[in-house]
Amino acid sequence: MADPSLFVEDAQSVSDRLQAEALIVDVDGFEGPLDLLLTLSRTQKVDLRRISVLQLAEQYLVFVDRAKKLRIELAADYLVMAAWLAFLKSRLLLPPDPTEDGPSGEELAAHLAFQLERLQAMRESAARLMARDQKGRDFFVRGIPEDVRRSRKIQYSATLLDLMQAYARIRTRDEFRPYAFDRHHVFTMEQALERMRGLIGYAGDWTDLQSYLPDGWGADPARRRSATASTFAASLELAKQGQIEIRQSETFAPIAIRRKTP
Amino acid sequence: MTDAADTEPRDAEKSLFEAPPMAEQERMVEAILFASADPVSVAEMAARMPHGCDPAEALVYLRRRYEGRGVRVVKVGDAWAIRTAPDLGFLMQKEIVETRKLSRAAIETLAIVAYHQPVTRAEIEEIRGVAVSRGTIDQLLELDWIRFGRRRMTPGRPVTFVVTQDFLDHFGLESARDLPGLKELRAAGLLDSRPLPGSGTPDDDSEDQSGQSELFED
Amino acid sequence: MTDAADTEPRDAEKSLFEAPPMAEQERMVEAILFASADPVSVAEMAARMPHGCDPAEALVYLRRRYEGRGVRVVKVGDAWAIRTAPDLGFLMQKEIVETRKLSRAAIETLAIVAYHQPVTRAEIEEIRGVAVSRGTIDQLLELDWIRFGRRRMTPGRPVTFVVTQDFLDHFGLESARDLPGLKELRAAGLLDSRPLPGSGTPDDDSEDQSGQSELFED
Repeated sequence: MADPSLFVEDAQSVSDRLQAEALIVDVDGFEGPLDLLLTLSRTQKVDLRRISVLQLAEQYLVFVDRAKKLRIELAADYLVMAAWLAFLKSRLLLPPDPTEDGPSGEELAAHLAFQLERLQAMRESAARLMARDQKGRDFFVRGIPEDVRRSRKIQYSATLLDLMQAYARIRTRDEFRPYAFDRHHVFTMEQALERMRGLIGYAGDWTDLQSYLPDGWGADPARRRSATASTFAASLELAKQGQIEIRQSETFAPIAIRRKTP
Repeated sequence: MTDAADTEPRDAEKSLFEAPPMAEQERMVEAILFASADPVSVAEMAARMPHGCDPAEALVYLRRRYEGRGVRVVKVGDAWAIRTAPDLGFLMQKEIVETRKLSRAAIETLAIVAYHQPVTRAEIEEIRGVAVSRGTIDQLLELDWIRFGRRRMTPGRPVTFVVTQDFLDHFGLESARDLPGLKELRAAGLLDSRPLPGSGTPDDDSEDQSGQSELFED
Repeated sequence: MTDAADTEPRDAEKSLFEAPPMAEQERMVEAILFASADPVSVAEMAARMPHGCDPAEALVYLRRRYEGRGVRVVKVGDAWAIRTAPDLGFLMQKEIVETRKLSRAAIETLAIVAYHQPVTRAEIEEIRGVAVSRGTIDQLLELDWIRFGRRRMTPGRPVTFVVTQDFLDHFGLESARDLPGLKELRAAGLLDSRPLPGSGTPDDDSEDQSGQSELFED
């Protein structure tokens, strides 16, 4: 593709010339300007830390120039790098202008050298990594793994009390629902008395008076107040009649009642 | 076969391709058995190991080495494999125990079955006042707390549900008849949430009461 | 369990909660590690072993026991695994799974993530000097060798990449600290993030410099 005669005047040595030629032929093989710069830097045959960035910039610019002459279309990033290196070159060659801001040519050059050294280091590290013993190639995992059975055990918790409460809930709902809908928010003492009479037969032990409130009267504050008052009044009436005993351990403590044993 | 015929070159070969020491062969067998996806026959081991190796002998040592360990070298047909020691099988199980509260629908359905058994689905729905989902029944069946009873001898011959022995065990009951307060509730014609008199021990009563007051709150 | 219950209640309790002897725990860890193709964390071992076991201690013994054998007990991140000894890889030709060949871009990107983690895509591109194609990152994510790390607290809150336990397992590394040549690279300043002079904000970079350097501090 490239005619070597074109480069004779520029080439510093046969090997350089051959390399430059190879570079142009392989331009698609480079992974961008930094990769190309790293390859060019090898011609200097020195430690990357001691590389001459000026020389490298010149090599790169020559490369781009040749590519143009050969009408090889370079990607935009190669041209951007060329422009930047031309700027760097001028900075490096001209004496520093004290009026000018920004980093010095040396600082920029040092940074480029750092970038090249870092890329080179990463490439070597990648190679060392891939050279390690690898799973499935050099060392192996268990060939017959045993499945760990993931038995998800769901325990449902339900107690006898849950069961009884559930049943009581169903039955009381049936019996007291009509009251909740038919009456207003007043639970009369007559109603309470009637209700208590039916129940105290079972109240053998101290029972919180609150538990005598009819179902459906506990949630709404107004209804609860009414039911509490009437139930309390009814319990007083029953105590007066000698049917029950009332107990309250201290002020505002729960009031408990139980059937009076004859 | 051919090398058995002429012994001379065999000796020469022997020195060139001397088999590795037995300890090394044992390592090789160990690695092969560990990594192979299937049990490996002695012939196959020999084919994979360097010339002159005796995997059968190496196996004897390896097998002995693993005696009493967490894994064992076992024979599978005419091949060999490494397997977990049978007494440690329980380690291959990761149990995730989740405790969940039984849904309200489930506990209510269960209560109805317990109190009214044998009971049909239609009857459960009548008592609860809402339809009983298939999932609820399935869950209780799966928990082994209810089971199918005899079919009711009514039109359609619906299946009935009864509670199981597991149910009784779980709730600490001798029989469903022992359900606290069932008899009393019936006798009083009052199936509501009062403390159930005379049911169980006095201790139970006090427990009931704490529960009962909760009933009014929800 | 049942025979323990027969003895004095205190003894029963003791035997129930007392951990098995260390030799037995070692067997258990051995069985668990043998059974799994993937590394198992100490926490998971503890969860599967009886109450009171100390798998970390058992591992010390087990690791020693397998020194020089055909298989080895290796540490992978905070988990453990049994792997064949690398010098015996030649026996396992049959088990080799042909893996997709990684592109040079993918290999370099992987190395950059490993050595510079957590690292953003922009940083990878800066180091390589070219754009990182979507496919490269995807391939490494798919292999489960890299994963997303925490977002960087810089403008745009870019995502970062870090290597995974699978990566460590694949390359036989105990931790990312054991990457070959890591200390030298760090000492040479080649893992620092240095912006182009006169560009970038120095504040961002101080954060960038965490990363692998963090690994040395904890």
